[in-house]
Amino acid sequence: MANNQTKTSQDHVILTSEDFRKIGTDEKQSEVIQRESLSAWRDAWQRLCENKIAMTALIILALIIVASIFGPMISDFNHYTNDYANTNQAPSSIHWFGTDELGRDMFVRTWMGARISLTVGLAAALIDLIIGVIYGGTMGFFGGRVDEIMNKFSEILYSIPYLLVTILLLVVLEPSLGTIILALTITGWINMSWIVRGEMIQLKNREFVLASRSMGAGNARLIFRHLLPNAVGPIIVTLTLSVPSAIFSEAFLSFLGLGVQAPVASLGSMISDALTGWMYYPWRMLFPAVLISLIMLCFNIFGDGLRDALDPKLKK
Amino acid sequence: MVRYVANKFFYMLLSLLILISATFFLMKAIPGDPFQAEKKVSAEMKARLMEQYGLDKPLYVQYFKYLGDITTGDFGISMKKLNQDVSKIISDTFQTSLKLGLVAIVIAVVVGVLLGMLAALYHRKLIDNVAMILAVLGMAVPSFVFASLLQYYLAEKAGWFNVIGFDKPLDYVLPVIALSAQPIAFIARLTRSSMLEVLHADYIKTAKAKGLNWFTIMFKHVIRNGILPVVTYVGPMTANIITGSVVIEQIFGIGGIGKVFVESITNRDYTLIMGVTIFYGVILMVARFITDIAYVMIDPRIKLSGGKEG
Amino acid sequence: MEPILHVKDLHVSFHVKGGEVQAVRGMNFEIGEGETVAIVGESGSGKSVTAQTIMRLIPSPPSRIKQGEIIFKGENLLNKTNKQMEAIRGKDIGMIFQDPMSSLNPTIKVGKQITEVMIKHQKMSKSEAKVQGIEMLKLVGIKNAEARFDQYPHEFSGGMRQRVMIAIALACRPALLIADEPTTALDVTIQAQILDVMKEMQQRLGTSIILITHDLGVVAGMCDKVIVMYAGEVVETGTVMEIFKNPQHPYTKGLLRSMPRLDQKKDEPLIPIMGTPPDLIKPPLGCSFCARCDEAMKICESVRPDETVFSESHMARCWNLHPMAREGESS
Amino acid sequence: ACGSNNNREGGASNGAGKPAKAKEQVLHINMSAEPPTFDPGLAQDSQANTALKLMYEGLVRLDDTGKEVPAAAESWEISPDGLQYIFKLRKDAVWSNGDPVTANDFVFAWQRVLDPTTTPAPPYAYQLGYIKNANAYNAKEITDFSQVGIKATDDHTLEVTLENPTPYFLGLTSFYTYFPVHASVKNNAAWATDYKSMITNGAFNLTNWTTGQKLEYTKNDKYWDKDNIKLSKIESSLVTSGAAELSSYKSGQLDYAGAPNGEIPSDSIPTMKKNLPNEFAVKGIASTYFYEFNVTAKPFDNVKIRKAFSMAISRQDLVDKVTLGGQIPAFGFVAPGIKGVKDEFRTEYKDNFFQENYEEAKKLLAEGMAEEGYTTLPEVTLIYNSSESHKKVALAIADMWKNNLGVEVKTENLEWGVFLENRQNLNYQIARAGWTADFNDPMSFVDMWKTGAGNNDSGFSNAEYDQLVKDAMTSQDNAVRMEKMAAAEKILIQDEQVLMPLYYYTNVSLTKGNVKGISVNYSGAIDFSRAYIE
Amino acid sequence: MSQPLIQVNGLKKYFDVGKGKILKAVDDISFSIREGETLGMVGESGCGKSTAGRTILRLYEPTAGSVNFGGTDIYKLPPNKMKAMRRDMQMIFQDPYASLNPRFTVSDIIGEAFDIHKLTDSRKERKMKIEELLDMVGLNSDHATRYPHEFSGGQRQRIGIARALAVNPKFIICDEPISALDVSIQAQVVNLLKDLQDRLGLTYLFIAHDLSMVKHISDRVAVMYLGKMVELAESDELYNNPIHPYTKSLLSAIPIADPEIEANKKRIIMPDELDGPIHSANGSSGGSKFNLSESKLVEVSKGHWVATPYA
Ligand SMILES: Nc1ncnc2c1ncn2[C@@H]1O[C@H](COP(=O)(O)OP(=O)(O)OP(=O)(O)O)[C@@H](O)[C@H]1O
Ligand SMILES: Nc1ncnc2c1ncn2[C@@H]1O[C@H](COP(=O)(O)OP(=O)(O)OP(=O)(O)O)[C@@H](O)[C@H]1O
Ligand SMILES: [Mg+2]
Ligand SMILES: [Mg+2]
Repeated sequence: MANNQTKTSQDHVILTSEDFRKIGTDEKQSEVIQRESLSAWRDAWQRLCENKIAMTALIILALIIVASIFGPMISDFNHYTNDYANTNQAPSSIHWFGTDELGRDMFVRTWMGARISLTVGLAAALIDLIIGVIYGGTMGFFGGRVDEIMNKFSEILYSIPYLLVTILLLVVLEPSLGTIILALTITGWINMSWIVRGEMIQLKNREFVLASRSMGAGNARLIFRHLLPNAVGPIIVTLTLSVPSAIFSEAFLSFLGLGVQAPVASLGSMISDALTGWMYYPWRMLFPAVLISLIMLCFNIFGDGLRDALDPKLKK
Repeated sequence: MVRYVANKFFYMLLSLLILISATFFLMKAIPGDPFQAEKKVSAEMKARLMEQYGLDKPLYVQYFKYLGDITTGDFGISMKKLNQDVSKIISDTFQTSLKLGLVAIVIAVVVGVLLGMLAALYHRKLIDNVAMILAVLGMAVPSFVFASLLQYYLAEKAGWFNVIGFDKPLDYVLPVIALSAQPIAFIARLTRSSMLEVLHADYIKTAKAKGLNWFTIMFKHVIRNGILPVVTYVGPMTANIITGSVVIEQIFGIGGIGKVFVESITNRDYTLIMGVTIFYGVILMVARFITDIAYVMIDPRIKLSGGKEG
Repeated sequence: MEPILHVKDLHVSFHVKGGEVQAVRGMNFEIGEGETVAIVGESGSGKSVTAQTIMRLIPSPPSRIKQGEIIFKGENLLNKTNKQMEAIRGKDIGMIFQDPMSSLNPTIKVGKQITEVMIKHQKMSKSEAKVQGIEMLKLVGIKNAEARFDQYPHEFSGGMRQRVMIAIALACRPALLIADEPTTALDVTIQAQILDVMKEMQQRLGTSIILITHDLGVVAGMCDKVIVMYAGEVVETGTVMEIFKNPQHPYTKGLLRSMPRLDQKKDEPLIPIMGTPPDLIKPPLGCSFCARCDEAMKICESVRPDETVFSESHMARCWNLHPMAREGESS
Repeated sequence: ACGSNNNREGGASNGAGKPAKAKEQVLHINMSAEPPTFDPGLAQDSQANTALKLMYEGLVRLDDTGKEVPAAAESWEISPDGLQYIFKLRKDAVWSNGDPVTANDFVFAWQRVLDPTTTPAPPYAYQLGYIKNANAYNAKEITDFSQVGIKATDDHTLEVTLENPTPYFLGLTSFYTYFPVHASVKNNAAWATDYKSMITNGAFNLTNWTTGQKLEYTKNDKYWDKDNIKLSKIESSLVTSGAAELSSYKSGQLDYAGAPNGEIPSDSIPTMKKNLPNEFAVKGIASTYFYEFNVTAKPFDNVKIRKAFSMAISRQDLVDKVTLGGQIPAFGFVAPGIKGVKDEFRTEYKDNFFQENYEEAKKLLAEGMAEEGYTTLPEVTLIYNSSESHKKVALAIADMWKNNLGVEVKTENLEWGVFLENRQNLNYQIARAGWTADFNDPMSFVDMWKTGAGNNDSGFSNAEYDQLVKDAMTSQDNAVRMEKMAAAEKILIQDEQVLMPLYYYTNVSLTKGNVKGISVNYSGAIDFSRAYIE
Repeated sequence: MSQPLIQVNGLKKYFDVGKGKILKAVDDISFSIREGETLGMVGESGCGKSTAGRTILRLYEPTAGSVNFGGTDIYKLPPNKMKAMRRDMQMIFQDPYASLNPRFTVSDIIGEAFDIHKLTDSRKERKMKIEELLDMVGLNSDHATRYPHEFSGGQRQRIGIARALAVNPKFIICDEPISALDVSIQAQVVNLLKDLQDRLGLTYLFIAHDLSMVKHISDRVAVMYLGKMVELAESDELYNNPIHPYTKSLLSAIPIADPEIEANKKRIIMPDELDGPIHSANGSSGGSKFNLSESKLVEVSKGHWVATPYA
């Protein structure tokens, strides 16, 4: 060992014996925590915040929601009073978005429409959520025969052309916002239930669930404390994406004349009202169409951003 | 395989039965009947019509009679389009819908997949951004708005296309664009994300380590694996496009099955409603079935019985 | 003897949120013809990054090769175009990855995955390649190779898949094989078989092998030379004998100590290395092992240790090997 | 995404510059849907009317002044008591398969309509009800067809005996239910579902039919009057959307757009009127748009409240600002265009049954409420069937009620079938309705409000009214008939206000400048057969 | 020697894998573990080690057999008694990443047992006990409010151990607690486990495929192959005198970190097992020449049991 040599390539400062003093373990931190303390939620939130596009979408959505609540209030007009002296007016300082064929103020109507569309979207998504989580959770958690039968049932239901059932249902039932939401959710929840089921199946055999079970935890505890909180990411993502699809479906039903009752209007029904005359009165289509597209856009972008933020694969 | 098909077939029949029953009773629950009009038909006349069409019988009798009839392939005759065979109306109009639908699907898949692949390849570059902005816009604009815009600007104003009609190849252009815009957007996004996933898979690294060139990797190794989610989406989408183009059909004056369906409900044309419903259901199920088969063909790990192994 | 591969002062970083991960920080090593060299080291120490950098497979972005040279058969791979690299990959350098389950394309028949590389590099016809491919499968010990040739990866067990990977990597008889933890995912018995196959193939084809692993047992059975990596640096290199019988760096020593020997008494406790490796976003100024080292000295915290050379093949980087450290000991 | 102002003009003028092509003599029209049937005996809607007018020819034809002119019958005699008609059929008329058109073909067709065993039952059998014993035969009260007043005395003589003298009977024979049908169809129930198996006797043959897509009529070279038929072909698209129809008219794809088979969206009417003054036409037709009250339901069982509602709106505003199609405010029920004694009924008997007066309306409402003992008016819902134009009207009227009467009325749109069901079952308070004359006589309007009449959906029942209608029906003196019917209308509107008339419909249409010869009759029915392109 | 704490008799666990096929993951194994003893269990991946462990703890319902723990057959216990019984038997899991709920803090994870069994009366006591446990496994109380992802693998595995210890169990099944860890970290955990055993008198079933580690920690070692137990002996006896061909091949395959030994080692190859284990429905191995399903353990020398026909 005598002939070993240390290459001193660097001509660094002269070494002193002090440099070679042993340091005890107490001078070093032995157990370093590797990451900053962040709960999974805060972590996801932070990542979401870093996603500028998604945040922009979220902010725009928030603005739209606020505007749809307060927009109609700041105007001197309401959404149902006709004004025959001022039909089909172009946007002006009085009517910011112009007026429609009955002289109603488009600004107020557009925001009211957004309110209805958003209500439909959010309510439908919420109902999807509730039914989907209960149904899918049951399927996934209990597995076996229960799963087989319930899953088959949902598959059968899913193979029924949704448009058809919706239209028939809307004709049978008294037309109202509630009916429309009901019609939209009649098959809408299936997708959610499948997502939840998939998550449940994946999670229920994860070792932390087994660990809790080995601790003596009951089903309720497993489901509500362990499984659902961990499945919440995909659930929320599905939720954010089912909002725009419900809004779209409602618009589509409006086009077929099965939308909400006049004089209330959703964005979809305003657009289909404007469809015959938009070449002459472009503003009547422009504002609702832009708004509905914006809502779609934002929900989709935000949903994607959320998915990225919640995706454990992207975690380092 | 035989077992699988048999099993699948059984469930298809079951689904159909449920579909038929649900539609039948739902339809009968709707107020009104096929013989009402603004100018009312006299009571005796109506009674006579009801009798002639068997509508005076108790509901369950009608129901079982209907079931019996369709098992012999008899969908009955339309109650509003007098004396016309339901199956003929469906087959006539479906041909139109199918032509339009197939073109739209092919376009949607080809354009969507290419767009998605481009975006994945040029991840986070300009092409990616442009493709995704297009895709997101495609998803955000309601198809009837898009269709009206196309119709006005390209047909009425520019005069490049016919406003309505569906005879010449050129007549396909606008409806196909309007119909495929959303699927293109969805497929592009799906393709992109699944391609990105595949591009990061270990076996792509292996392929690169073999010295394969970009093209081979993309078209031999990536596409096949990346296309699966697209296939999943294309199945139901096919059915929806073929059957659900009501809006586009209305706007472009195309005599497809969607238009017939909406009309049949308005007219309370019971036999036609049922016929179209069953037809829709079958189309949807067949599309699913084809999707399943496509799955197996694309991914050898998937067995027809369902799950993935290995 | 002219080394077949010479890696000189390689630095590779990743740009991630929050900074630059300096994954490889000044790698130096060379491999002679027919040699088997092991790269061992803790998880995250930069073994895979090094291997993939040699193949130029490291995704960029986020990675960046900051400096260094990779001389393969006298040419610097870092100066090659993508096209030129394509001609080298698979033909001159083969690679096997850690996870046999995910390294084969699940939708392509095994046979095709083997012949593909031969068709590409050796301009074989399909039928020629098939004959060759079946030959390769037999060579790596797959029975019933003709039938197996037309099966999909999922119909193979893990061990068999890894054999297929070896067949692919060796299909064009490359001069260099890089095996990145080829057996980590496998059982001991299957691991032993795979290693046997690799040894055998090496003897037949005279391939040089870089074997990446963190299992010192594997190294002992397979390799001629060992490179010990820690936190993106080479802390010790030497022949197998030198490393196992005469380890110099505290990390190498710790690693050997923490493994139970079969002849070890049951009551005799293992000696673990406490703590965790440093964060490579802000690598320590001095010795990267300092924080976990029992023999750390003041200087270790601030100045990067130099190489101490013990023999032509044996080198270690540790301040304790510095003459002055031994002086301090004696004083 | 949307056009600016110059787009509008651009779009409009674009269409104006493209006239129809004269050389080819092909007319392009649109029908919002294909006729549910091409069987004259089973037909019952306006699409069929247009199609069948091209394909068939009845005993007489209405010219563009509405006068009956010889068609399949070359002449006719009417007995002095007005009960017997003898039609002489022309000898050169043939079916499209070459067979001559004979009196038996008419007998066959009419018997087929009246035969209670015909399947499906012809819903318009009542249109033949003026003929002696026709209704009885149809209702199975008699089974011997020879007792019905229809007889072919020889191949070219048709004798028809009526139940009552019916001055408008001659005109009725131009209606499709009276068209002849070739006897060979007896054995083929589906004969009218395929253009290849249709045997017709009109100016045009249906030569192509793509379901839901296109209809094509080609000039019938065997038609006896073919020299007066100038068009070689009529092509009809089948587009439901009014916007698309207008758009394709403007782009030159259609030569005619709008009523009665299509629609010009009301939003575009002002622009069309301005930009295409020579092509745009508004024609009043014998059709009334009204809201009917359910006189059995609260609060409209009180006539004062009904009157108040009717008086509290501005019909002029409605047509000027909302419907925009040049409609005529209606204060009566019988529409203009209907013949009276010498002139139009509506000129002889003015529709001044009430006046709009908001103050008066409020007063009446208060009185009505007092009579009924209401402190607040029960909630009122107006139902209408889903449609863009009905919605606009409903919202406008509801708004007027709110402003002029202080009453909040809920509007509810119902899908067509549901709407009819509700209305016909008296399950409503106020409902939208419309009525178009079946024949050119006020009877077509007053008849429907008889007690228990099929189309009387209001629950209205008035003995005096019924008697007046009965008297008018049996009278031979046209002046007396008119008198009675006018008196009945007065009860209906002025005294009882069973319905509140809104306006008389107009047909709004666009016709390319060089397309001539399209005739529209009093009820808005259109006849393209004599059209031509200059 | 003391009484067996746990006695496993004829334990079977079959999985219904659909299409009428049954997978015999654990097929009739019997053994007992004395109090304070460590029984090692080795075998290749998929041979049923984890399944056996989980079934013993009744995390899976057994297909057949009994597990006697301290005199009671736990498979016969009603749910409420079973819950109480769970306090005596615990498990440490293979994967330190998957076995901790990512949404729970460390104190939630460890404290869950307290909540389920209502072991603590106050928040303060709960906090104190958690800190005690953390200290026991070499973590400190600062760590209690943190989330699992903030820890390194070794630290996580210690959290897992603390969780298992929370209920004061007598018996712990360690299901490959170290195989996911870095070599340099493995020793930390093994030492901790041994230390705890000494201090708390724990009994272990130690599952692993790393034979050198198993030998190091175990008193006796059981070898499993395709759901069966093929050999069971004192660890030294097993390593020095393996009888069953599978055991032999397994032992010869262990890479030893000594180039001299490795250079001279001869691998013993299992007859026809080259293609790896193929599970078929009847539980017999795909290519094996011996009929597993009928083999029985026979005691060849004192405490050394080997499966027929090799016994
Ligand atoms: N794509 C990447 N982006 C960011 N950092 C990366 C990336 N790939 C590797 N790294 C970092 O580079 C360092 C070295 O990683 P490498 O994969 O070479 O480790 P390794 O020695 O192969 O470990 P193992 O034994 O776990 O495979 C690690 O700190 C890792 O976090
Ligand atoms: N829930 C389950 N359903 C069906 N099969 C299962 C289930 N759990 C395990 N198996 C199967 O049982 C067999 C034994 O699995 P087990 O996990 O016990 O093996 P192991 O010895 O622990 O393997 P490893 O060393 O890989 O952890 C395997 O073939 C596995 O696929
Ligand atoms: Mg690695
Ligand atoms: Mg296991």
